Amino acid sequence: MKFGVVVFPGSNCDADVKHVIGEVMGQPVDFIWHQSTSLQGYDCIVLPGGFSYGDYLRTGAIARFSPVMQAVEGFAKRGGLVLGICNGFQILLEAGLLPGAMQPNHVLQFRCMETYLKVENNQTPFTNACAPGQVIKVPIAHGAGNYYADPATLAALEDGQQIVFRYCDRDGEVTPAANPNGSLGNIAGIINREGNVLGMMPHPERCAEEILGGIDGRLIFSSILKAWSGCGGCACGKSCGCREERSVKS
Amino acid sequence: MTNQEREAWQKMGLTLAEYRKIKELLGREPNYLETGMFAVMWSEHCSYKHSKTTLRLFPTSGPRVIQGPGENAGVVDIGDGQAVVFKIESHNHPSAIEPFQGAATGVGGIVRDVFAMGARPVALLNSLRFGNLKDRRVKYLMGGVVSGISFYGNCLGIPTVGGEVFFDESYGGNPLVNAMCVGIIKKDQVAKGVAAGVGNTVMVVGARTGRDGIHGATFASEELGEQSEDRRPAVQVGDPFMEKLLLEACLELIDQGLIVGMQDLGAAGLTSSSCEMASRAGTGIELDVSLVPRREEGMTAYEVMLSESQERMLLVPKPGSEQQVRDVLRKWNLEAAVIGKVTGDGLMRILDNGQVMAEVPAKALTDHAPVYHPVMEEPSYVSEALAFDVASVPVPEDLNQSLLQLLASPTIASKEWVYRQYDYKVQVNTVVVPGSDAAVLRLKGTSKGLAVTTDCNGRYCYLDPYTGGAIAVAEAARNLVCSGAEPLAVTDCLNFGNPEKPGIFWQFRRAVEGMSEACRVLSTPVVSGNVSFYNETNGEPVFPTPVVGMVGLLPEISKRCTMDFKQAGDVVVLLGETKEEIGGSEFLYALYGITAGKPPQLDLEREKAVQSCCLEAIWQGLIKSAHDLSDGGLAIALAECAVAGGVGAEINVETGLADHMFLFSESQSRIILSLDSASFKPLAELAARHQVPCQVIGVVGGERLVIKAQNREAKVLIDLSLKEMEDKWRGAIPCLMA
Amino acid sequence: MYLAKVFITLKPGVLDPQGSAVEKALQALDFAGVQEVRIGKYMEVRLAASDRRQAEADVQEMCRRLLANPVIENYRFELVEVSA
Amino acid sequence: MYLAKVFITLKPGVLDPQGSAVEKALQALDFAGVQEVRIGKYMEVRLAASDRRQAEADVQEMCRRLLANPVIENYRFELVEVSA
Ligand SMILES: Nc1ncnc2c1ncn2[C@@H]1O[C@H](COP(=O)(O)OP(=O)(O)O)[C@@H](O)[C@H]1O
Ligand SMILES: [Mg+2]
Repeated sequence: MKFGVVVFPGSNCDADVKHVIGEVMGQPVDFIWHQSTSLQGYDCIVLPGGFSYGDYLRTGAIARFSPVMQAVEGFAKRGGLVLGICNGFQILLEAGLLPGAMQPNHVLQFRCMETYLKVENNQTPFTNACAPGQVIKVPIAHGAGNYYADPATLAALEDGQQIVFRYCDRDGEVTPAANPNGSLGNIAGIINREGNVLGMMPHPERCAEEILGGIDGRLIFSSILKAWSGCGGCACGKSCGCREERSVKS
Repeated sequence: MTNQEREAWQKMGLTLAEYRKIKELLGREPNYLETGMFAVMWSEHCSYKHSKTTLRLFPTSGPRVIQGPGENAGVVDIGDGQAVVFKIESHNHPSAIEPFQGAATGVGGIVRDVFAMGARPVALLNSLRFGNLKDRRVKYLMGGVVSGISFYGNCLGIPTVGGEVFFDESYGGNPLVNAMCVGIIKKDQVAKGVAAGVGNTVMVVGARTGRDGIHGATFASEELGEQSEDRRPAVQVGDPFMEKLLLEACLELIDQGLIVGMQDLGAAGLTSSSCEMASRAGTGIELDVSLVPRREEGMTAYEVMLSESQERMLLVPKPGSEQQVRDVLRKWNLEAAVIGKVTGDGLMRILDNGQVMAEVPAKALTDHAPVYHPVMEEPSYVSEALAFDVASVPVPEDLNQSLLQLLASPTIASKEWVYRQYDYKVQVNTVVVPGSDAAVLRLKGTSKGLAVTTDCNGRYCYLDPYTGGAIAVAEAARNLVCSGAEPLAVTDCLNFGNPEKPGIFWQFRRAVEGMSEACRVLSTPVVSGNVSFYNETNGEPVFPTPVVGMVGLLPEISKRCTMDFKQAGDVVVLLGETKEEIGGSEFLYALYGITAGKPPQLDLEREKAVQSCCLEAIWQGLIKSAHDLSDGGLAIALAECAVAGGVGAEINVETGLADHMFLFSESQSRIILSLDSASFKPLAELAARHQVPCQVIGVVGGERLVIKAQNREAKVLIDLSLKEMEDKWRGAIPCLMA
Repeated sequence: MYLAKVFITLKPGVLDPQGSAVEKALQALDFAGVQEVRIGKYMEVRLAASDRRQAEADVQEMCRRLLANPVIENYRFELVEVSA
Repeated sequence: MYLAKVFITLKPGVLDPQGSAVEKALQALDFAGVQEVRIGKYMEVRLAASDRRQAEADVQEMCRRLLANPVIENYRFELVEVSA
């Protein structure tokens, strides 16, 4: 399975993601410069964390106009797997590949800390290695992770089981105290309706090695591998639990 | 001399003697621009004129030192073809005026120093000093400084992994903001700030030049009316995004081998970077200010040469590689402009559209700057403060209450409020995160690690600068040792008041003497540093604060150690001994508001022995946790080990000391260890070999910290639940900042 | 040459944590009369355009595409002609 | 009840990284006419005050003490009376 990690000006978790995919998961992985217009040959595209274009104006607002984003959109339309982490999630929102918007943390400060996530939907290509309702420990580091969507959008997300991760406490209780940024419904990660584009604020690449204090983040990457191999090279597919009606990669 | 000329050089901060010396060096009167260039280069900040002779006391060489002081940053060999590059720098005055931007640009400056050497920055630290947090302005300063560091460092993707925050009224109007950056480099790729190769071009890259930070208090002249003062912001605004692009581009240039020399533009902007590069190489530089990309219209040569606009670098590319340099910069959306060339005449020749505006020897600006030997005299407060009789302090009735009070004292309390605003995990190397004695980073692709810390107790330095300076070095080394690292080398940031006052210079000199001696004994040479004088508010100086930044090496990162108690049943051991040393302690300050008494003494040989013993024990795998004893003494250290580990301890010791002495004395050269009881015998043997006192003082376990002492009678001094202690310790700063 | 003064405001109903913080801070500073604070952005865009109509169309488009996020923000602008 | 519309802008000459980034982004989006973008804040403060004079004095004071950072920012405001 071949991964591509997009490098925007100001990305700063690009090398971290590449390290985990390449060195920890042992998969082929390339950097993809933001000026690229083709994603031919890749099976999964990761938009990494950082401060693309300084996150000036709004997080992700300028990056979404990078030439590569058109290619990412096309790639997603064809059913390719897209994972947006932190700034990558913010870019996906600005690009309209995921619904909603990100606001500054309600505490009005950057937050770097461990969080617990409840896996609300393990029937996705990004979480199929998790047990239903599993609680995983994944760190966050962001100044704007306060997810917002209007009530109709939120209802649709709920209905479609598109809310994949919520911040919770150690025991899996989704409480206001466990919410680090004011995010609506403690939302930490969502997936598109088609089930192939996931955005999450926490950083799975920061907890994929024992020496860094945890390996729960590996679950995200091993899910992707499982989804891919489970359907014979196709990123959709029944065995990975994503929706059947999804368009097949062309 | 006309009045107007006198006005110019005087307002620029030169003395009459200095002005005369300039005339002598040039053999003529300097013109306006030349005077400005001399004024900034001969300023304290750039010339170190009051500190130079004293700084020579530092030991600066060692078997691992590749580059000592004199370059943008120090370089130390860590084996396997790699080196670590580091430096610390102050941004105190800008932060006092505009805390957010002042601190942010402080981070920007030190990061540029490190990547100017060709190193990839892998860690940031910050050493901060503020006044009393109950003061509105102090709160505002701390909030601004921390968010400025967070804003800039997080955006760059360099983890901020450590530092310290210390509070005392003396820093009220003049906070200290010292930022340290650590980078990694291949040994054979070290870049230098040299303008070598006559005929080579000189390029400026990165941000455009604006009227930022041209010394606000300089002067008015014919060319600069009141209106232009208006247009001239003294506060620089940082652009971390630009810096991130510049960082990536510069490292790419070095990697491709396109560079002869490279230097950041910091204080005194283009003037200092160009003449320092020329001076180091023994060359000259001719540059035309009209070729420098501007952000604003109508800038004079003077303004371009003195602007302190951030995020700029000066490059001397290899001959013929200008286009490749441009291509790399274009890839990163950055501008690059050829502004001049290296000459063989040793002169700085500044042109404006071809017309010569200034022509002075580069070395006149650098090497020939004045050197002063200020008068020093022990200030009168010292003998009085040292004579303070600590026995006159009443023994607290409720020691539990005292411990809780100390845990809530901002200097001791958890700094989580600060570091949770810093991204300390980016780059996925942070193995020991902020909160322990030192942060530990892995070196990917090896089994090694680096440990980093900054330390200084300004109160000790105020009372006894020699001992305080030595303790700063010893404590930094001890912190590294407790994490399992061998201390390698030092970078220092010397924050003092006005050196022209004999009392201040005495503090400075004594502190450097003490630090030098400690560096010698502990084999940690000084490889870089920075001096910040004139830290005063209304004539009142800050505590003398010689901050020590230190880097250590873990040959096997798997043998790292942290401070938290690990397991019930482990024995708790104290290395070193507790003496009646409560003078200058946090106990006296936090509970009684007293800053007096003789601070703890330091026996460097003992210190070295304790550290060697501890490090050997860690490397032999005997130790489960290690924590050095500092502010607040034994009781605080035990509370920290327990809270961090989420497990209590029962301590039971025989002692001849008074209760509060035993608990809160800040005697140096002490470390608390926890270990499996089976490991005690080999540890004791090690300790005996090093002639270090080593005593089992208790057992890990339970959910309380209980400290019993047996002197004349057995009594319980401390009995507190972990929760009570943790709430105080964790809640103090958030509560004060709310 | 035109100067567009662009106002970006949060849509009604969207929480404004920064505004609330400033509101509380003002009240704590004894500005007891303060009832509500909402914080938005104010931008000044200088642009060349063949005529006012063109300038207006351009700014409209800029707001729509980049300057405002329609999920949470509204925008409006004023246009004045200025000397180059 | 009064509504103060407060404009906080960077002083002339103070670097505006955010404005420059937006400027470049607009140019890249083919708004070739864009010459300069400066970004500030726009705040709406609703406050009760005995009369207009008082309201004005209050807002002035708020700007000075909290809303603007006098080291790098300028402020101005407009005041309109609104129903409570
Ligand atoms: N206290 C000190 N100890 C050791 N070296 C110092 C000290 N202060 C300054 N230096 C060295 O002097 C040189 C000039 O320092 P500085 O002007 O702060 O550097 P820069 O111009 O890179 O900001 C540097 O190489 C620095 O490491
Ligand atoms: Mg430098």
